[in-house]
Amino acid sequence: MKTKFDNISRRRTLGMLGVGVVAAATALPARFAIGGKAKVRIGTLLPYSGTYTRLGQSITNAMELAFAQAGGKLGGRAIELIKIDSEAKPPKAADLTNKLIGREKVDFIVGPVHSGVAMGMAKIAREEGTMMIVPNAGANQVTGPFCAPNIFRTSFSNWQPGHPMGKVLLDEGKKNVVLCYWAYGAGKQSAQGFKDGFVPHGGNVIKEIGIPFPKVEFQSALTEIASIKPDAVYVFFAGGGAVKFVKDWAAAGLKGKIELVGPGFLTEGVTKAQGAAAEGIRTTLHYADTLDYPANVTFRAAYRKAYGKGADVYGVQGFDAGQLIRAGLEAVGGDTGAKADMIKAMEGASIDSPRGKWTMSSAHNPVQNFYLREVKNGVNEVVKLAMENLSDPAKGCTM
Amino acid sequence: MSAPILSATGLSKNFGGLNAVDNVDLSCALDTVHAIIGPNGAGKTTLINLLSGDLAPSSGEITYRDRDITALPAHRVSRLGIGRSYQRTHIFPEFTCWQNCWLAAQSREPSSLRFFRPANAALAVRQRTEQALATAGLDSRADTIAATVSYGEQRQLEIAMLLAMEPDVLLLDEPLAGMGPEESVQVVELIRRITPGYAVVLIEHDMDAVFAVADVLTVMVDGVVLESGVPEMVRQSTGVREAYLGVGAAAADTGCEL
Amino acid sequence: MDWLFLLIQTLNGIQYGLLLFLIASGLTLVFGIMGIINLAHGSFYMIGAYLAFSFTQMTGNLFTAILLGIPVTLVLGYGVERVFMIHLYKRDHLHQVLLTFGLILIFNELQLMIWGGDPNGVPIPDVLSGSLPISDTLSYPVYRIFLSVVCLVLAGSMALVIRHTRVGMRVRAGAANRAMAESLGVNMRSLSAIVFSVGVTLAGVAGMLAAPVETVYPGMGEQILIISFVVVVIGGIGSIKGAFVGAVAIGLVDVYGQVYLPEIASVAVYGLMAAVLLWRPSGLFGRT
Amino acid sequence: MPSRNVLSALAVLVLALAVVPMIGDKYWIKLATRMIVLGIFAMSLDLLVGYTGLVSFGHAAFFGLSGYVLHLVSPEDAAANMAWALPVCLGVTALAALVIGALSVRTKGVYFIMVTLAFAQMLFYFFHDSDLAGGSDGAYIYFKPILALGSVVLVDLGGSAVLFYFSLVSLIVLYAGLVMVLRAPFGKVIQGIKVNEHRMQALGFNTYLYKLVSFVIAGTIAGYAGFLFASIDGFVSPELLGWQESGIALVMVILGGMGTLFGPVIGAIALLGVEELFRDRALFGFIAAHWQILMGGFVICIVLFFANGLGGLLVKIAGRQSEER
Repeated sequence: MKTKFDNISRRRTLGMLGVGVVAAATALPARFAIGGKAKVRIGTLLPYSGTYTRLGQSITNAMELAFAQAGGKLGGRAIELIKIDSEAKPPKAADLTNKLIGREKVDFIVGPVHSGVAMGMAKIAREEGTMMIVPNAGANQVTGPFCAPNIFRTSFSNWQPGHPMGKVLLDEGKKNVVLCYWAYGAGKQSAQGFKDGFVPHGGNVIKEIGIPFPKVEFQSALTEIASIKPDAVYVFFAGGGAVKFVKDWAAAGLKGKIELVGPGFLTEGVTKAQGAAAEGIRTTLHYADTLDYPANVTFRAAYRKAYGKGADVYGVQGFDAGQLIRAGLEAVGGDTGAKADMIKAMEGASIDSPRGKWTMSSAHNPVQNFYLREVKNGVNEVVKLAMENLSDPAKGCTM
Repeated sequence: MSAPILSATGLSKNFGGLNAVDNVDLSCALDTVHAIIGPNGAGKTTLINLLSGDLAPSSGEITYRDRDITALPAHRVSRLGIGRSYQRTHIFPEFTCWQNCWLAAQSREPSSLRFFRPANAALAVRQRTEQALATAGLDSRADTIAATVSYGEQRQLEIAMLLAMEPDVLLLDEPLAGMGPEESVQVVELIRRITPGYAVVLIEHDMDAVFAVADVLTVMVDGVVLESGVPEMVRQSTGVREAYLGVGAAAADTGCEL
Repeated sequence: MDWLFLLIQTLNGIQYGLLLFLIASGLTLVFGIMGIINLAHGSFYMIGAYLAFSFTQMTGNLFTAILLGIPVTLVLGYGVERVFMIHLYKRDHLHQVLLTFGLILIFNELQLMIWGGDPNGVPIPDVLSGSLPISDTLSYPVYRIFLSVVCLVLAGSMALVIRHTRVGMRVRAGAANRAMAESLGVNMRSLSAIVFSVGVTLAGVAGMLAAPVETVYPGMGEQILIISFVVVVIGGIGSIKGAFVGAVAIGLVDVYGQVYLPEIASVAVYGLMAAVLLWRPSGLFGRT
Repeated sequence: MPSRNVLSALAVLVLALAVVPMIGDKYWIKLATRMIVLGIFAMSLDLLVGYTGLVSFGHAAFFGLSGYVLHLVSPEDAAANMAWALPVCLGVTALAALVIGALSVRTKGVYFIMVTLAFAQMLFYFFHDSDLAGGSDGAYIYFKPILALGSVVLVDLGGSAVLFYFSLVSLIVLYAGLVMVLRAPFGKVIQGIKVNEHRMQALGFNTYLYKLVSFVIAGTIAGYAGFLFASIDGFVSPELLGWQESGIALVMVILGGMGTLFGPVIGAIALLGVEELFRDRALFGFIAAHWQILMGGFVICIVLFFANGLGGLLVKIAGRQSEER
């Protein structure tokens, strides 16, 4: 016995779902990218939430500064910036990259910070052929086995920053070293970079202490280091981990007894949080606040004026990403269609960067100077040029 | 009295210092109702839990059809043919009475690890369910949600589920608990009707019911069997009077019906 | 690798275990005693750390910062209980997991909007900033010893309150059988509010006390969330003593794993939990 | 068994989805595929949470594991043939589900939640720390799997539309299969276990065995979803096995409606749809930058006001589930 209720409920259900279908259809945007004089669409996939938020903000700020310095036009075309929060979550990387390329129809994608996200992005960028500029993620693979004509990097490969520190220590006769690092992608690659510059020239790595990422309980490692008493300790930690390790190092009384060195991320942008514990720590990086290049002076002044705080290495990398895009577009008069010429121009570009002039390696990774720096009252001051025009070995890149 | 189908010898269970069941011997044959009475805390329910496998005994042995089942878990004991009901109603409230009984009936299938044929297609299970509900007088309530039927009917459902399992031994743990007088009579009648063909171990406080159906009577106090035998003999025993009416009551011989 | 090294590492393990107990103390109350799965525990820990950071900047002293922070976390805890948790006492664990999962998203974003993304540090108070030399190269920070003492005091007082006071008895009764406790005249509505806000405050205070030895950065809550549950579960639901033993056990396993079996260090803690639960399915001291 | 009305409503939903590849571009196709694949994943979790009463907080372990196995078996220069690659992925996942299940199912209630979380975290750190498959950076599947008999390629998952329809058909087949299993004797037993496990033991069911079989079935289906997910973008990372992913799956189950099987599929579609909406600057302006607050609020509203989820709502609107004898 069919009650009235049944008929109504069915009609209402079907009606409800019908409306759903129509709504879904109309919501599909039908924006078309008009070639030529329309705006250049640049999409950023950077962390605007979570642990790496500040890096995402620094890169974006500096890149917009570069565009502003170009008068807001690249190759004669105005710029539209589409920002998407990567949340530094690799599983979402491919989906969000699809959104930038498929839905927002961007000409360039800039990002990310996290290496796992970079792998996801690069996979889609290689398939779609969209121009991809990596302003930070240092995974060797991006300009190694997975290098591609349309993928450029303006930061570093994880192998590079730690490599010069090997020579620095050997020059000072410090032969017995302990390595202590977060045992994940970036940490292992940085340790390998250091070893490649240290062991072949007579350095001896007594022990490697791998700490699971992102654990920040260092007491047991510090105790081990204290008992081994090496000449120096090379560490790889960044962000919150770097702050804690340096403070724990001082609290354990090792400061002044055993030399603590590492790539610049140990003290870059975190000296305020580390306080006195950071004083005197020497690191090697492709940038230092006190570099006296004219480009650096004007950049830092412009950045402070625009954003009211000091620039950092992540800002420099974002600024150079902006300059690289500018170089490419200006070479082809803004015609993003002429991809081959644009790529050739970007490959040949010599970037006048706050970190000093640098050029692109064949694998599209910066060939750049690395400086020895030391923290003096909260500032990473340049001590000397540690290594000139260091290029990443780009193992596995067949480009 | 045919040979006992289920027997326990020297059965004990202690929780820390407390000897809930202390060296109890008990047996039950087919077509007999072995009633167990005793004050609260005498260890009756613990004893049933030992027989059904819900609790593992501290010592002693349980044999069923001459097979040692002492260490078997509850679900193995149940599959062998020892079904039990619970003092506190223990059913599937969200399911209909039919579905409650269906699960009991389906438990007799060789294995329910079958994924393709619809469960309802099993005719044997359907018949067992219908028959159990009919015997328990619940067929009119088949499609109502178990939680919504009366308390008495839930107790009947518990017995229907027991029957649907087609066991040889019925362990009834106070089936009349919380029942009004008329409902008790109805359930006692049900127990009397269904006992032929089963070995029944009945735990009950309702003396009228016990003496109405029991073939063998055992009195337990503080985990120990005080007296066991034919109901008439047990009724006269002095020990039992003292246990129930307090020390010295036997002497006064107030002649009150036990 | 002499015995001194082993002794110091054991001390490190115990100290890390005590810190874990401090961090998980709020959860021991809310999840252990009240049986509410509160995934937002990490967020309250983070909020406590950021409060310590802001108030220390304002007042220049960690202890005044903590005194200012406690009322804020009490109000926050009470508010969250009254608005959200009140609906969950009769719901099953799944709804508790999801509602508090939603709270994590909200608190993480609010933190970013209020404090921004930079990693911050909280200076160790001068009076406790020294360190005791143990060997020629290694010395032990006084603040970590102070933290360990605070943890021991906290553990003792929690056990005392829960075990031997009327309030404690009511809380345990409420957790064991909420309906029965209510029928016996225990006002579970206000008691739950009090216990939850105390639990939130404990998490906040843990954040404030740990801030000087940790880094205050976005998403720090998630780092300690899972390990806090591991502490409570290994110890056994409803047991303060269990959580204490669980925390110290994890501290030792973590340190020894790190030193002697580095490859499986990260897996060791979870292996311990799985092993404990399979050996005693309701934790070391949990009520079965 | 869902009533005719609910089935017709679902049919309309499937039609609505099937239209997407015809009108949407590659982005919408991939988003719709992700919805369907996560729908299969959430549906497999509902078999545990909604029908067996096992609240697993580590179900993503099987989802991610299958993706990683696909990476390990996929050659770098050619597409793996699903004819053998899929059975291998599902076999390894089923074995993992058997081992983890055999241990976890011994515990109950909150402890089961925590044990499953522990095992998932162990698998997460295994792939995160070891160099077996790219460690924390994740790894590629260079060529997406194909289904080929001999040299004849029947299905190439490389094509986004092909993968979409393959996933949609898989969803329908798996849904029908699960409905059948839930009507079969096995389905009756696990639903009984959810309501009153102790009573089921008294009735003679070895509840441990049935819970374990249910755990393995759910884990294997989650592995199938993981296989498809890895084929969408050809990229797997340890975070696929993380506890956040398991948490998202639980949100989908509750959002969609626990114990309805189709509910979690609606939950997956709704959750991804809502996230897409909240992130869209056109609709939410500056708040879009803080979309996580909206998402948090959304999840809380679902728990507080829609306790039996959208699926439950659909059942209420479209008429009660027919109580068959």
